Amino acid sequence: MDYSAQEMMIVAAAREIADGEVVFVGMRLPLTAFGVARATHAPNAVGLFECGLARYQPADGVLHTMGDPPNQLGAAWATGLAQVMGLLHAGRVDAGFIGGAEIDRFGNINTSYIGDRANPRVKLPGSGGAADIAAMSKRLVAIINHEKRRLVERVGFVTSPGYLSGGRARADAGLAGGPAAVITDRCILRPRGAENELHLATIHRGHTEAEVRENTGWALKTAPDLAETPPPSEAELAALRRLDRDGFWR
Amino acid sequence: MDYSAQEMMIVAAAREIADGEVVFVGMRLPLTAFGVARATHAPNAVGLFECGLARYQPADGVLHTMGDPPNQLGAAWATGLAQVMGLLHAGRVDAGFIGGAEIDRFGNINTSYIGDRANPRVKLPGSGGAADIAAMSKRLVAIINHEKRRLVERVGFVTSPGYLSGGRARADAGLAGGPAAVITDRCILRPRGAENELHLATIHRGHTEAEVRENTGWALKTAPDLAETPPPSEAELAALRRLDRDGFWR
Amino acid sequence: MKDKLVALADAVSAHIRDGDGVVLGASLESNIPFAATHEIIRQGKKQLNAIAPISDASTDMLIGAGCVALVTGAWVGNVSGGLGHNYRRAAERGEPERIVVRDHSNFSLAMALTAGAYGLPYVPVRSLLGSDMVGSNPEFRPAVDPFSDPPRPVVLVPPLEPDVAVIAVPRADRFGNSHHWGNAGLAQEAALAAGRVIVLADEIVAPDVIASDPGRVLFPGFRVTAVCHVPAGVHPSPMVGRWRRDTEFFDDYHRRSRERSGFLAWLDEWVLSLPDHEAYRARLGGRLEALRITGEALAAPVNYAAE
Amino acid sequence: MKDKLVALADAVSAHIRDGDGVVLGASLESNIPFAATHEIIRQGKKQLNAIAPISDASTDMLIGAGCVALVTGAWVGNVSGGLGHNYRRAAERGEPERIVVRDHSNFSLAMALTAGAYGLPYVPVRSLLGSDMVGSNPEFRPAVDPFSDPPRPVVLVPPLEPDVAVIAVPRADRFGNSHHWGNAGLAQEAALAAGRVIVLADEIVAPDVIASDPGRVLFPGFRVTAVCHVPAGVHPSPMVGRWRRDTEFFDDYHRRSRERSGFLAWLDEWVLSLPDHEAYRARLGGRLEALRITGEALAAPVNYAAE
Repeated sequence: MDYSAQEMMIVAAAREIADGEVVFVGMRLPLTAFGVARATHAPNAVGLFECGLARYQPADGVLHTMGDPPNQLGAAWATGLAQVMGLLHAGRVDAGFIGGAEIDRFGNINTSYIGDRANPRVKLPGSGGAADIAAMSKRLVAIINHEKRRLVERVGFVTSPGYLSGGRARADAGLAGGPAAVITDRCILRPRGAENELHLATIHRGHTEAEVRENTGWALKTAPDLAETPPPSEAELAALRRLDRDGFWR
Repeated sequence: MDYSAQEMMIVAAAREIADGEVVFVGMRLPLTAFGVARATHAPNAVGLFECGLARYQPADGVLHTMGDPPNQLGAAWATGLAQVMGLLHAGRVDAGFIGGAEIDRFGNINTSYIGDRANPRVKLPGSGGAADIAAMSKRLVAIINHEKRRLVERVGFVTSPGYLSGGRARADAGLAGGPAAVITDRCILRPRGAENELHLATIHRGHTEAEVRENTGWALKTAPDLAETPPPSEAELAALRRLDRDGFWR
Repeated sequence: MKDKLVALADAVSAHIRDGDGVVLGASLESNIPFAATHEIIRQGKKQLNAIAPISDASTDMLIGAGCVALVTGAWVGNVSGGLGHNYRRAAERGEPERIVVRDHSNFSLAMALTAGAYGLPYVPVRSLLGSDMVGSNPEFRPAVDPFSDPPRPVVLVPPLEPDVAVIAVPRADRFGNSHHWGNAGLAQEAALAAGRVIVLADEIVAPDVIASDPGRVLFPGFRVTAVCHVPAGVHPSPMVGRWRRDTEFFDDYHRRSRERSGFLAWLDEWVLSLPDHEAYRARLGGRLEALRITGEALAAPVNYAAE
Repeated sequence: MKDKLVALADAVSAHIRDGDGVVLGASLESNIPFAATHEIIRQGKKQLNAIAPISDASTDMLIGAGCVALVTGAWVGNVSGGLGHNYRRAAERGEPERIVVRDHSNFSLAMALTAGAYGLPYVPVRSLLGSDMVGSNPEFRPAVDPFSDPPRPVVLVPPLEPDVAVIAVPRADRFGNSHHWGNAGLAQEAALAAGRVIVLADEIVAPDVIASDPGRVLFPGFRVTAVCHVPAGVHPSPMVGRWRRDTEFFDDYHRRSRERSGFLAWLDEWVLSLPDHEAYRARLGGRLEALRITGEALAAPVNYAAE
């Protein structure tokens, strides 16, 4: 079966959503993943949008932002940001997806400043809801393109906390949850052991451990049960392509 | 002109509402007063209801509670309690009306416990929104029947704060505002001087200073400019009776 | 989606447990789910924490029936009638049982439920300053606003997370999605803060009806545990567009509950001797029909079209 | 009631002052009042504090035009386009002016505006824990939850009370009463917290239309300072039931604003060379007409009758 790297990422992300779960789905890749999950193994999953929407079925029609009219039509709930993110803050959201410019070996994510904060080399857009989602979801799933400049030893600015300096640091900061998976275009990383350091967990077909390591900004450890990421099943790919009518992800 | 004691109270209460003000109007007597104020000198006053309503025109039809359907129909805003009382808490409400079982010489009001709190002689219904309104309105107007057991030296339980122990006690407790008037069926009391003690300010026609004093539970002081409460004008009474179609207040 | 439509008796039996903190209506005087109050009494639930800003006479009934150990509320009585006689008897002389009262104001209760809904560890409030409720409710904590200079006092209100919120709505689908209109009181906060939510729907409609207007959804269907179809389940309280208030019923309750014996006779007549709300409606007969709102005052149309 | 209908230029001139904290849309990506953004730029307002959870490219435009000294927000950029080039230039090299950024998350901004709306002295939040925003925004204050044992950390978020909130709505009457539907973002909190509220109405309707449905009123008319009738005032952002999103316009802005000179040309073409929004609509021409939502997906009827 032929599929793109992005299709692999979407299917991998979809598998992180269990049936009946309430999930912050954001836009684009995770939103499509939510649709795939609903159409395959998680028909009762619910999608949340920070702008103040909740949906059962993904919107019919292309979305450029979560506030686009197709996302409002037929929503399960149209309300305020505070109500939806309040559910998250109260610990009632199972999983959240976020992206980022940089992620480090403990899953901390930077979407704020590259370089000195007072005089940044790059001013990124900021948190949006990412910090809240990273802090308060029961499980965080990060989606990022696998480049050495993006997977770094230590982010210069923690916008969205992962395991902070590792070990119990996150719990000591007062937070439960934490990153459960980092899905890249080459592999999936997952935290392991008492240190909660991200390890190479599965590699997407067509990629190698050496290549992954080469494109990672720290000395990446490999999980003892390293495996291939199961490629998209026929059903998964069919569900995805029904959603991706224009072939955006192919 | 012939009018009842309650009609005098309603008209006196109406005069406490200035044009354009935003006022917690509660039910019954103050609600009718709001209607009179709107129909006479305060056509742009706005009425708030703790259940989550705001109105320009008073409801068309008899209300037994603020949540009755006539109060919802044509409202200016149907929302939650928090939104409406949030306006109050933010200092954006000009005046509020409340009643009570007991009020004392500093305008503190009890609607909670008569007698020992652990073993009360009378368990009253509690604050509802009264404590909030007393604490946070720019001006509080209390409405109470003038009986010695109701106008007491010191309430046994401060549900809704007036000037507390007098003087700067209210400011020291962190509160602005305070009682501006206590309207009874015999007279109007107002705070005076640095002590903020309630003084007899005006007496309704047909009542005497001696009688008022006799029915007050503390040594009531009289304002130097004591006057008669102006009786209801023809316009005020006409407005009231247009609202009071069934003659409930006559 | 999971079909959540069950009989009210089953919902109360399965989802309300002795000792639970229960919100029975949070809109103050309208939309009070009296049918659920009655069913709780019929099932003899015990030691409940009755949480409500006001809930008209519902809390008084529960107390008189011996279901309540704790009252967390701003006002308990009978709104058009006056004092709550059962509340008085319980608080003044422990009849039928001693109750503990946790005094709130409307706003402090609003913030407690907001804190529960949004997972805030507490909310600092000013409107309790100067009130003796700060002493009578041991959950409140006086503090100083750390941002203020000179220091200003505040009162910290901890979160309330009711075990169950019972919310009456004009219409719902079988999956828990519901519409609400008119004043909301604390219904949204209570439903979002609660562990379980029971919806009492005046009417069950197709999912399309609810989905046509997500802006009328006060709390999302996926937070709802059970949906019960109980027409006029709010009687004698009103529901805009559906039922006028039966003030005479409240007044009658007030008169008859003045003495304990009178209350017990009232309770037998209107609750214990009736198997369910259908029988209650039958007993009301033409009186209920007379309360039905038959007029039409439709909201201006709203278009959700995307194209 | 006071007639508050005025031209947008007059509302901006009278009610937005140099140095003000201004919310331009609070629904994140929909209902952003770009017409007001443009008018602020035309009038050369200076030193504004741009407050917004997201507001799509509006903040980036204001920064590029030199109107902004301070950004209080959770996200600044171009939602479908990517990074905000003007934001980057200002933050990275002070072009056209240095700006100060007060970092927020969406939830912390929600709580700051809620605190402003409800008069809370601060709100304790957990979702900032572990984030370096607690250091980068000096307004946040780490603290300990006094109810917790063992002690749990919290972050105290102080209130935001914007001087002005500009909120776009599908319809309003001339007196400031308005209807809103679709996701609300922080529009309610921002309007209730603000000192002045300017409503941009896509359509002006009779007061009866608004009064027919008080449940669609997000904030009451008596809190509104001015109402401006600006059809498509949200372009290029979408408004449910009215206007689709003009994503190509956002993309074009993104491309052309990559260099400062390109941005200035864009600004001249779409803002400075045009006297008002009517001229802007005329320049859009058929492109705007193509964005108009012509379908109908009406909300199920709702009855507010009382009898």
